[in-house]
Amino acid sequence: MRARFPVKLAAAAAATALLATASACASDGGGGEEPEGTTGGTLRVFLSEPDSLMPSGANDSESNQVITEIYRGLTKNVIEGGVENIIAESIESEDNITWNIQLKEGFTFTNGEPVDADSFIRAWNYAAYGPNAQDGAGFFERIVGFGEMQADPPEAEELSGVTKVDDYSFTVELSAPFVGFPQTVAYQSFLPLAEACLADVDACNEMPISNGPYMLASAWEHDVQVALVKNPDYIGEDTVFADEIIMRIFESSDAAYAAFQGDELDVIDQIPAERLAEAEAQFADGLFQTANNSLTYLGIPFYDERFEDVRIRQAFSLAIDRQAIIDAALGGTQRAASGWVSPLFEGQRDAACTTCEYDPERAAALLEEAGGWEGELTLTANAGADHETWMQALGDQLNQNLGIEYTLDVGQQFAEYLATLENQDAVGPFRLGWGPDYALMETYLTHLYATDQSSNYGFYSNPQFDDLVAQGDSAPTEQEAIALYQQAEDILNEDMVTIPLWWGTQSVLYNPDVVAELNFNPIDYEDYGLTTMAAGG
Amino acid sequence: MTADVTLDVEGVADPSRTGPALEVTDLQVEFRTRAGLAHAVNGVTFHVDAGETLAILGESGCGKSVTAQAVMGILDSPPGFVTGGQIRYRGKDLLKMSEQQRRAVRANQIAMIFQDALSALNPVFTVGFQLAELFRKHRGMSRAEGRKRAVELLDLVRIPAARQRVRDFPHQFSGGMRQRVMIAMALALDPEVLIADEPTTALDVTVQAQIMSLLAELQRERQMGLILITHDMGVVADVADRISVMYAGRMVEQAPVHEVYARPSHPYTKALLESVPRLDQKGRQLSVIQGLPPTLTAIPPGCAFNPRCRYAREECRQPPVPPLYEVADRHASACHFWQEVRQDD
Amino acid sequence: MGRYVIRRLLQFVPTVLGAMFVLHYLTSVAIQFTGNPVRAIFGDRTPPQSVLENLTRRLGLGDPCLEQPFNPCFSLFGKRLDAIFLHLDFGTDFNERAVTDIVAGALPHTARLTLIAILFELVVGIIVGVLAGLRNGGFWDYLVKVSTVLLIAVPVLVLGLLVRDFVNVKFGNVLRGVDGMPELISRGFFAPTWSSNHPWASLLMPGLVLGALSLATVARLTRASLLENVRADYVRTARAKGLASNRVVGVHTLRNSLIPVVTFLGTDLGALMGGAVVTEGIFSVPGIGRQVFAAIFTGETTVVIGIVTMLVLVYLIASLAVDMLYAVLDPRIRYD
Amino acid sequence: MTDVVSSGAARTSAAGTSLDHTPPSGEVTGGEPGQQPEAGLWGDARRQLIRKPMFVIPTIFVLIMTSLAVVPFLWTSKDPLACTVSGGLSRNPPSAEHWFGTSILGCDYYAQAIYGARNSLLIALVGAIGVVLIGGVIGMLAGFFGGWTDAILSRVTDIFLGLPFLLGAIVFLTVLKTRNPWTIAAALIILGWTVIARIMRGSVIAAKHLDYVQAAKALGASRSRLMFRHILPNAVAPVVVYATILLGLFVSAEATLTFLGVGLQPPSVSWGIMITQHDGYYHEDPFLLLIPVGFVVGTVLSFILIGDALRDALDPRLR
Repeated sequence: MRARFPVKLAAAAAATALLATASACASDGGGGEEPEGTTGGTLRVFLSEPDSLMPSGANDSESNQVITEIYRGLTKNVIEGGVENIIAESIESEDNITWNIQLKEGFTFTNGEPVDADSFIRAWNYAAYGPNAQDGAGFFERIVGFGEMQADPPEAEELSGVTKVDDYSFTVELSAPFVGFPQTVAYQSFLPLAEACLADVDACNEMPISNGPYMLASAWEHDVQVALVKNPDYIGEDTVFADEIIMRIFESSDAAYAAFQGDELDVIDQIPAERLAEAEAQFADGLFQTANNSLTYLGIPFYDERFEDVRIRQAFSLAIDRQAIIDAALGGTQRAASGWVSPLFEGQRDAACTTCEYDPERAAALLEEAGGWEGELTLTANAGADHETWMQALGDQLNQNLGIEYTLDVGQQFAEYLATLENQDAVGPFRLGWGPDYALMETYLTHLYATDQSSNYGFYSNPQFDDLVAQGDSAPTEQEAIALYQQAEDILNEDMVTIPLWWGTQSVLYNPDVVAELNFNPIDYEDYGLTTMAAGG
Repeated sequence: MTADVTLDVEGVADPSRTGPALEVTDLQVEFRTRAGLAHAVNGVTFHVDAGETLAILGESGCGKSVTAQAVMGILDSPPGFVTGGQIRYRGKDLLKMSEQQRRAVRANQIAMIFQDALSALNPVFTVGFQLAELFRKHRGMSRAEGRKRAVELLDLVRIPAARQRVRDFPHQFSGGMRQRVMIAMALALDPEVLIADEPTTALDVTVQAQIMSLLAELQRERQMGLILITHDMGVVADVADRISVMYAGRMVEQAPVHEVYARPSHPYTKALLESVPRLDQKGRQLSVIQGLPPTLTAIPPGCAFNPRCRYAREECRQPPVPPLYEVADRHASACHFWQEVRQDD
Repeated sequence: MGRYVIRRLLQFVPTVLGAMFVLHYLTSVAIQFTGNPVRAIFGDRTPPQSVLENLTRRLGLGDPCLEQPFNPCFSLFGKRLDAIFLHLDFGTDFNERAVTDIVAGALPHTARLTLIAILFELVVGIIVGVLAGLRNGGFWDYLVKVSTVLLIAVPVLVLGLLVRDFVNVKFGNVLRGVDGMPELISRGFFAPTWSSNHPWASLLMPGLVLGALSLATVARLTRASLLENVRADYVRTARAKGLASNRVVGVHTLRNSLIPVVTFLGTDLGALMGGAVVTEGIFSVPGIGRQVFAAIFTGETTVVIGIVTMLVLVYLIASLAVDMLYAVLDPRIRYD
Repeated sequence: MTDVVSSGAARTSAAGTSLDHTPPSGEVTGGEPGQQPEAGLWGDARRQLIRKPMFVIPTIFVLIMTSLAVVPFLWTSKDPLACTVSGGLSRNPPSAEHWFGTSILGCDYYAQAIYGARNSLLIALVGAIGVVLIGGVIGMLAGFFGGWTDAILSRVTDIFLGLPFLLGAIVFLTVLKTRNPWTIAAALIILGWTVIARIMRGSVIAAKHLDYVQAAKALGASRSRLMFRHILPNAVAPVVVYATILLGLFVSAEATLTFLGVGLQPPSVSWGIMITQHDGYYHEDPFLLLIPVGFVVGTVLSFILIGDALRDALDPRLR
């Protein structure tokens, strides 16, 4: 299934305790603690069919899992949150508008081409150019000149905001200040591309000309597997462990789970919710659980006047027993949400939402204060992603606690569903999810709630919120920015802008005979290259 | 007839081919069906000698074909079961033999010709295959030898261009030719007794005569005992030596053929004869037999024919069933009032 | 015969075009009512308008008729026919992978799976059917009758899950724990899901599951037609010829009884290939079923039209082949 | 040369061999042939059927299932949709309170199974009726008129016969916005009518050549009279048999389509939804899967057995 909301979002530890035990930081090599486990060996992991192996050609988590291993960009997301420089020597800005990027020398593509300023500029121009219709084009919208490339016919073929200084440095000019630029460029759309790759994009998609620590052993076997081997020419300091990573492609996590049980996989990062309890019992010594960064929420159509009163929205939120739904219908795979930002992000606060605790009495009281609810309520979710069951449980609770009769509309496929939301045709609360693009809490705010933003499906608008986010974007330091973002989140709470339901958790099964330690970061999910191998495995 | 007569020489020379070849005594067959127990054959007794033709005459459903199948041992079982009597071939009771022994008798000693050659021949195999199969399975011949014998057999029954026609399928033959194939198949292993179950019923009148004369000729040459099962009085007159008339699973009259025509001694036989149009009695109205033959699950007590019989009296409606009275030399009738029947004309 | 085949082949033309149009129309109506399916590629993030439009056009869904409810989109259909028949261009999926490549990659798996299923249903189905037919009304007959009906009655998804989780995983794990067990068995025949290391062996179980439903039908057909033929006159003739009973059944009865079975197989071939969706899903076989299935939901019309049309063609060719085979099995039938 | 059997009903020689050793059980040939040939057939079939356990038991089962569908409130006083996940009511094992336990959403599973019968059977019934009507009419027209009508209708039949059933139904259902028993039945009808059309066409063509139909035609019977009085009654038996089996297959199809995400949707109640919502839990709580599967299997099994028994009873060759 392509292009669904990435359920397999990043994972790291929800609590610091988990973080400490469950992840090994391999990046800082020599100094400090040696990572447990050894290098070498073959790792067989679960994958769904990726959309594309062209970095800007896909934005699904499956593609990202492969691309993360075979490409390296300016920066890379790390376990602790935030990013570290890989090919970038430095990324600096005085004003958060003009960013100067200095590259390390010596990196090459698998065909021998150097990874230089041109390789980034050509990749970015290719990705941003409207007629190329790249899935990841939208990520360049902050860069000056993006708009001209989208006109029909296009007025420019290159991003005017990107300027080459010399072979190993270039500057980027943004259209508005943004403190999170270094985090943003860790995203796959910003990866460099070889000239030969753009000369034959189709071939490069099947057998990528990449620059990362791994490369494809043979061309992508669609629906079967992507086989990776170590790239002998990779000079980066980030150590990778397994000699070979076989990413076996399965149609469903259910089938993959069977394969794991039958020793055909060493790691499976998606366990069907229904099988989780069984898996926990059966594979206790090979189970890794952590929070991940997905947020599932119930959107509120602000254009529907029945929801005008904030007390109605709060009543709905209070009437939902999140934990009971998670336990019953979601196999305990989620964690009740109490805010709009994932717990793995710096600046997240556990009690950001003051009306997310289950409190049926208060819910009923608030509803009554607000004048009650009349008529039927329609709860909407997209089809084909198993949302029906928990939506039904949620409806049952609204019915029980608020006396509201509900119907479900769970028949629309995702495209149609999004069109419904974009056209303001939703007739009641709707399910949506969100996953972060880069390691800054802002990734949860602007797109979803700022006025006229593309993913603001509730059509919420509050100038105060917009202003606080903008202030944060231009703050001189990340810390100062986060303080402002937190104030923005408080506005969301006051307005009860959406009903946060739950944050994802990640359960990963691995074969302890093969794997010593798994490695996750909040954005790129399981980083299999950084997974250490059990001795003799 | 071709000169190549290896097939029949041994048969003719066989000195054992005298006396009764097949004797059936008190044969009883019943069908166990959902509708109840049907007594299809109730104590039938007859015999046939080598070189002799016995005609078994009766309406559809009187048990003639069942008798034939019982003799061959090819009754569909269930629902059909032989419940009593003996079937002796050359003195050996077939009913006491194992299935394997009986299989060896079939086609080798006793063969059968079926009424509808179209359905009796397997539609999906060539006639050559179906003929050769006999030689391959009973004589252990090779396919090529079998094929050669098949051609000879087709020649024997006077099918033109036999060499080509062995490769044809049954549906490619005309009705008469098909029946010739059927006869060839029955004669293949030179049996001593041949049972022909309504061999000409499905054929055109002109063809019927050809087939009957072919059959008669082959029978004479090979000194076979022929049991001709038919409902057709016309056929019988020409070829049969003796006649047995069957009604509701029993023999009601047995006699040499001329006797039957001259002095029928059972009302049923008499009625049958009267229903045949005769040139010498042109203009006379044909009589029909009133009523229907009895349902075999519910045969009337006493004489089974009594409901349709113009001679019937109280005695006929009571058990026991009338025995076969010896009415003349080699002539028997199962009617209490046979004398009356014989006199009445 | 030749003329008959040509006539039948000519009849394929309206049928294939008709099927293509039905698919074209259904998928067009789907887009007309549910909006541009390309939008879903971008997930929650709304893409720049130009990117969406360009991609939509490139994927062949830019025709304005796709925004007018119930418009049959004849011009688009014409373009599609033109591309397919004159340029052999079947279009691409949303990842711009050519449909021909998708089919080339997926069809061999489905073809193997179908072959295994057909062999299984033929061999076992006929044996079981004959057994039941000969023991008409007896214990075996009832056993076969009830078990085949049970196979039909149990939804394939339940059967598939049970076989996978209990036979392939649980029992397979036992085998995998045995020293010296050949990999072909432990990781081939009993592979938990399809494995590229054993592309044939690991299709065995999925093939059995897929064939189970039709196995039941084959067995029932064989039994019924054997019962019908066992009473046939020519079978009695065969017995009168003194043939052994296994020859009577095996040669004289069975050949005729297979005719309806062969007819069924023709229709079944298409059904198996198209019906493999569930089985392929459960055992993760990368066949065409799952390609079409995914494409239907994502609105990849070219994939749907391309692959389903191919399945229709397979069905038509199979039924023609069956009719020819029919003539071989039953010489009474002549086509001209 | 005359047939000695000159009185009574003439039996055709084609049937001779079988009639010869099968005692006639009740005369079926009397009266005016073609007027009501099936009255004897059906009457006979009924007498035969009520004595067969393989018919009687499944029929009773189907009747019970039908009563669940029609008057579910007689079977349970619980509301199948009164569910709550709070308070540990999810996935409770069977108990005195909840005979079949509770679903993952804490619904009474017994009530769900009872009320689920309605949607499952409704889909099967509407589907089967639709298939018989559409397939029957098209097959009848094609067979009766022949020529161009036949050529065109046969091509149309081919188109839909060639479309794989499951995939076709999925395509159709994704086009439809609403998913309810009627639309699902519609999908089954659109993909399912072809087989009935073929059966009907075949039977009509066969019946058209029967002697008594030819006779009726020669006597100047009108087209509609020929069709409805003479041909249809002869063609109806195989259709009835197949339709009965279809009823079963459609119950199963509902479950499969729902499983694939194009069938009914919660909060509707159906066996298919019960299976779909619980199929992953069968290792932990097998009853959650086995109960709805049991209902489906029992119903499908019953319809198929009834169909088999009907075929045996209605096919004179198998008597």
